[in-house]
Amino acid sequence: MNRINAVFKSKKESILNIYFTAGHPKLDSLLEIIPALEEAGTDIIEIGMPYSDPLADGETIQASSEIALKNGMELNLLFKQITKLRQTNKIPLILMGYYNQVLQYGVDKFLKDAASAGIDGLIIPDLPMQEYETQLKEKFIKNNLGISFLVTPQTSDTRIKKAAALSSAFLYIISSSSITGTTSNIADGQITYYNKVRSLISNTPSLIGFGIHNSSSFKKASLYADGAIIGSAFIRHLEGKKNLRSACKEFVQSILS
Amino acid sequence: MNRINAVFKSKKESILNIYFTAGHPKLDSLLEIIPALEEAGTDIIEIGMPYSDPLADGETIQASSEIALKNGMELNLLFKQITKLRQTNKIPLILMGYYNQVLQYGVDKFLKDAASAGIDGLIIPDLPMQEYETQLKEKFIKNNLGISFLVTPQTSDTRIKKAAALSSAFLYIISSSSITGTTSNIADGQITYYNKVRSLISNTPSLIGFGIHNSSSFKKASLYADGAIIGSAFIRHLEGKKNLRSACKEFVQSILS
Amino acid sequence: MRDKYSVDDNGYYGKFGGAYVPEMLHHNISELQEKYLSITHSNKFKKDFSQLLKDYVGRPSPLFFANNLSQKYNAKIYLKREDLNHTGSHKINNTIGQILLAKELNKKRIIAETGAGQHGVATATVCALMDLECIVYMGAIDIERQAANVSRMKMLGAEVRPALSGSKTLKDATNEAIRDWINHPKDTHYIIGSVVGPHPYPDMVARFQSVISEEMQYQLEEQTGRNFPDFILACVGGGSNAAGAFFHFLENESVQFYLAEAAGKGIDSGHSAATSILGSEGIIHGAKTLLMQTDDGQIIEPYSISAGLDYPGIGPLHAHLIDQKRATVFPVTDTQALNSALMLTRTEGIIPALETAHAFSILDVMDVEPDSVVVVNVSGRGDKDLPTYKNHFNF
Amino acid sequence: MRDKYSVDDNGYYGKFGGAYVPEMLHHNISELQEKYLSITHSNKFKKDFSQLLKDYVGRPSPLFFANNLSQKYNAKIYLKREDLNHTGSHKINNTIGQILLAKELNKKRIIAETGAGQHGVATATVCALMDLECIVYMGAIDIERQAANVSRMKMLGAEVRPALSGSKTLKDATNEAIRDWINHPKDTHYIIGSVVGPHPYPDMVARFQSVISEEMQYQLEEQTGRNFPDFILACVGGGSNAAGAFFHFLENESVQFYLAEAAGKGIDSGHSAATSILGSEGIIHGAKTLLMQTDDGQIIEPYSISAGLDYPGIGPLHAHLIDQKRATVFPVTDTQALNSALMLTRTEGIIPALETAHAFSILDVMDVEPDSVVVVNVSGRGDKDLPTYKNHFNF
Ligand SMILES: Cc1ncc(COP(=O)(O)O)c(C=O)c1O
Ligand SMILES: Cc1ncc(COP(=O)(O)O)c(C=O)c1O
Repeated sequence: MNRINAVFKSKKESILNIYFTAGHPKLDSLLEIIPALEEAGTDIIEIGMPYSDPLADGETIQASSEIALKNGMELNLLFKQITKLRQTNKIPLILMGYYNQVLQYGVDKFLKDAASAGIDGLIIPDLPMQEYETQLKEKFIKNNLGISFLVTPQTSDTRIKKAAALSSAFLYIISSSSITGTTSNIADGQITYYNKVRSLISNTPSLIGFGIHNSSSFKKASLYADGAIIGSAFIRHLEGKKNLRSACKEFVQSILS
Repeated sequence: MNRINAVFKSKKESILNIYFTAGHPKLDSLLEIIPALEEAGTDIIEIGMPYSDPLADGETIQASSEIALKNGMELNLLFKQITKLRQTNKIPLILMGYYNQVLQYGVDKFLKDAASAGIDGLIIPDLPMQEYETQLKEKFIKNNLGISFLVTPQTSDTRIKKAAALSSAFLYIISSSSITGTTSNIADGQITYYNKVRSLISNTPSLIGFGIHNSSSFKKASLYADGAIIGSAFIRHLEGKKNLRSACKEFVQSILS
Repeated sequence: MRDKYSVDDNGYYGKFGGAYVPEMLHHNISELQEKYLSITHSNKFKKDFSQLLKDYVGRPSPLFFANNLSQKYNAKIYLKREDLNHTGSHKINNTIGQILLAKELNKKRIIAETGAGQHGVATATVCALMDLECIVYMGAIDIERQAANVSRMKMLGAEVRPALSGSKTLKDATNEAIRDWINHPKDTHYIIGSVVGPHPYPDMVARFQSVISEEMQYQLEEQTGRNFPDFILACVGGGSNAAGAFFHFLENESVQFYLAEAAGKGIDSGHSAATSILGSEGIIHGAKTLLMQTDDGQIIEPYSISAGLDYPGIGPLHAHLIDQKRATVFPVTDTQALNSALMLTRTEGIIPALETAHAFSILDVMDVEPDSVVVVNVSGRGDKDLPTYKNHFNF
Repeated sequence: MRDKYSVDDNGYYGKFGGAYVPEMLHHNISELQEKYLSITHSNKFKKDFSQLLKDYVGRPSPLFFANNLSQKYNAKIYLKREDLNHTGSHKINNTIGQILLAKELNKKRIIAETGAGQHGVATATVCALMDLECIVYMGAIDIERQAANVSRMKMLGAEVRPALSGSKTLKDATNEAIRDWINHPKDTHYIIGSVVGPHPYPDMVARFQSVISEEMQYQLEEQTGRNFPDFILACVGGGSNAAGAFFHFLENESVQFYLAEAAGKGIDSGHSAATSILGSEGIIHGAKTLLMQTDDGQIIEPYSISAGLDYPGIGPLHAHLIDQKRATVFPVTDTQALNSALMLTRTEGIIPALETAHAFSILDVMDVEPDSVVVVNVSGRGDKDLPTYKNHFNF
């Protein structure tokens, strides 16, 4: 069983998924950040593959990607870092990136290398469900890789069902229609939306993401899904921190406390 | 008999007509310049009425007009200055200016005031011959004022004849087609032109103007007409001179010597 | 019966017009007087002219029903889109005509004056097209305030000579062009840019521009069912765009002509170009017309923020129309014109030239009925005036 | 039989195209996919579209037989004059279409990206006309080098937001526009300015631009007796002007398509936007196409002196045409383009946009017969590029 599925099996609520960008703030920061996050009680880690044109991402993630690329982050290196990390760490790891990165690397090679480095799942926001279903699904299964599709308040009911059915990792529920990095609070309209999603997807695991930035928003989101994903707020927290390990610990504690 | 006609009657060659702008370099310089020119041997004096837009004139006369207007020269004042001058001087005086000046002053009043101030003739480059003939000729005669029309190398034979016939003062032969102030030498083509004009106008008095600027060009021009007109070269000569009287004398001597 | 508003055989519109030129220009002017009608009426000329207007200039220019403006002013407002012509204004209609004429007259060298630079650009353009030397005179102040058009002229291969005398604007550029023509009596044609100057220029330019009203007739017929409007609004510098827009309606007295002239900082400010109000009969640039002058006949230096309207005279046709009360003149200040430019831009998505903007200010003061058909002649586009707009509105 | 070069039902041209968008855009994109054909095929739309193209844009744009160019290059050269359109380029054809569509979809807010500023101006213009809010994203570098168009957009009432990421040019402005759309999923329509982006944009924009080749057919028939040319030359940034010029000739293989892409400082200089030569298959802005990228799939920052061609991708239609050898691409350097701009200006009196100038450089290298009919698509006028021309040529 895939490590992600295992988490959702064993833990039924308030699953904390933290996102950060590989290669940021330093080229090999990942090697410090992941163990620290794991240790502090993070349930799943989403590693952003830095991209030149991250068009679903807000300023924080854009900036971290730019720095990561300047630092020299590349997929080959990323896979090496993860392989190394996997010698000691067991936390579920998800890669998040854009479809063009996968295509250029070569789909088959990418899935194989990711899996053998120890990756458990992928999030590719601009991969159409249809293309996944007809061309990639088999390959994901073969490599024991999960996938998460996104739904938004604009997604139709049928499409939510389809996204849930295809999401072998978990369904990624976007809090509101926006790019990453916003920090608005959960509004009434959203609750209706969350409830609707929940009613449509029966028992597909789900996490809420986009805009979750502190303990209260994490807890609120966790009321309507199995947990939530924090990205930009975490990256902002690392800014200027000398000791990444303690910063990670600090952050996770602040969320979970 | 008009003083201009008298000059041409009494003197058959090398008639020297000098032009300058009223009100330049000083508002009342005219009162010094005219006596000095007369004394030095000038035969006719052409007084430019400074105009804001002297479009047949070159830079020298434009600049002198601008200064004269800034000095405050106006037609009323000009007529007063001439009236005063006429108490002691007898040299033929011609006013040169643009038709709009005459029209605004009022044609009848202009001719009357000019004549009673002691003016002998007018040159109005943009007055059409036809308009003169049908509307103004009678009035000129009544006021005993002469007029000079211009001919150029482009003027047709019939038109040269007509200009000569209407020019009760003298025919103004423009040396080459140009605005005032050029200083080119007389070329072969021009000689043919001068000879042609002479043959067409029988014994109408004539002066050559435009580009005459020193003794040699004056003498050369005087071979093909009864004399010549000097304007820009004289104005340039006055430039910066403290003593206008001696400058005038000097200039006329240099031409006649 | 003679038309009341056409030029007569001597080049006069009523008491205005004529050809008051020094003898040095007589030959060229009378050559034009004698030949302009026979040349422009020849089949070859007509064919070349209308083909270039179509394929090169982009005519017909549209007659656009301006829905938003119509609602705002509660009338049926149509815009005659001369701004869409090649080079961006009505000026090219005339330069196409004159360059064909110049070729017919075998001239090798073209001179022009320009204010806003639109006529200069239009002249430089046809000279590039016909491979003729081109010299454009432009007031030193206009060279500064219409810099984009200076670049265009130079790129087109024209020489731009600054006029440094007087107010260093259009009047002075015209003086310099005339002086150049005097100095080049044989090989040069002077392409005047408006319905000013000695006969036959006012009539000739009006005829070349008359394509505007010619098109308007059938465009109005198509769009309103009647081939004439109730009102035509145009700005007037010398008056060529207005003349072109009025031409075919001159004798139809149901069409009212509204002219916008530049009131600069205000009629009584001493800084304006409101010729019809402040002017009197006189001669400027070879024509008897209305002009701003002192009691002594000195021409008064005009002022307008709009280089193309910054002229102390007006074409003799317009002097006659005003004298006969056939046309009504509205003085429009710099500020009013700027505001109208912004208004038109925001209302219809059309950035007009500053000159053109003056015409739109009339809409704020005129009386209309809901079914009045009003045509505003959009004489040019505002690209050249962007720096002025930007400064004024603080974009 | 299906056309070889049209989009298929899934939004692909051969292997290129599709809609690779994040879920946040799925609703808007699929709304467009479902409705664009039915809306644009409705009689009301067709009537409004063609009337605005005629009366507001000034269509048909002329097809001008360029006599001087024809002599110079020894062929029959015709110029399709999109530079004469309102706002000065072909871009307005598309924005008119999209704004009508946006109204039909009941959108209240319009966003756009722009490179040279022509598409931004065209969008701001139709928004002023339709009274809709307008936000234009523009690379910070482009804001500097196309300052005139920035003033125009602001005067038209649009907000111009600088894109500060990446190379601060068109690609980055497009990213920002997409992010804005993600953030405004309900009330906003994104008017893309070229045949790029997710399906249905490439096909939709190509259809709106296809009026260019539609007119060319009958204009060629009139002028040459045959309703198609031997060659069509166009510059390609995303490829909308080229798509419009090719559209009705796509399946007629006697017509050869020549594309000019920006080679910047030279193909091997590391400073170019020569996508077809330096690019490979990948995804950019939601479409699978050719783009310039690293082995790791990072998009390479392009360079061209011409802001409108400074883009690392190309529309999927063109990727397909190139892949199928239906179109030939010529790389044109900055210097070649600048020289062609001056050449055209001096030869025909037409100052082209820098983008357009690239297309004319093809004339210097292509093979023609004296009776070859060559149409060059004059996609825009050069007013916006005057400062560049002035600096380069030292006017
Ligand atoms: C756009 C535009 N409109 C109007 C004018 C004024 O000229 P006219 O009165 O001859 O139409 C100019 C002159 O430059 C102009 O550029
Ligand atoms: C005049 C002009 N031509 C061409 C282009 C390139 O766009 P496309 O390749 O979509 O025609 C632009 C873009 O700004 C432009 O302004």
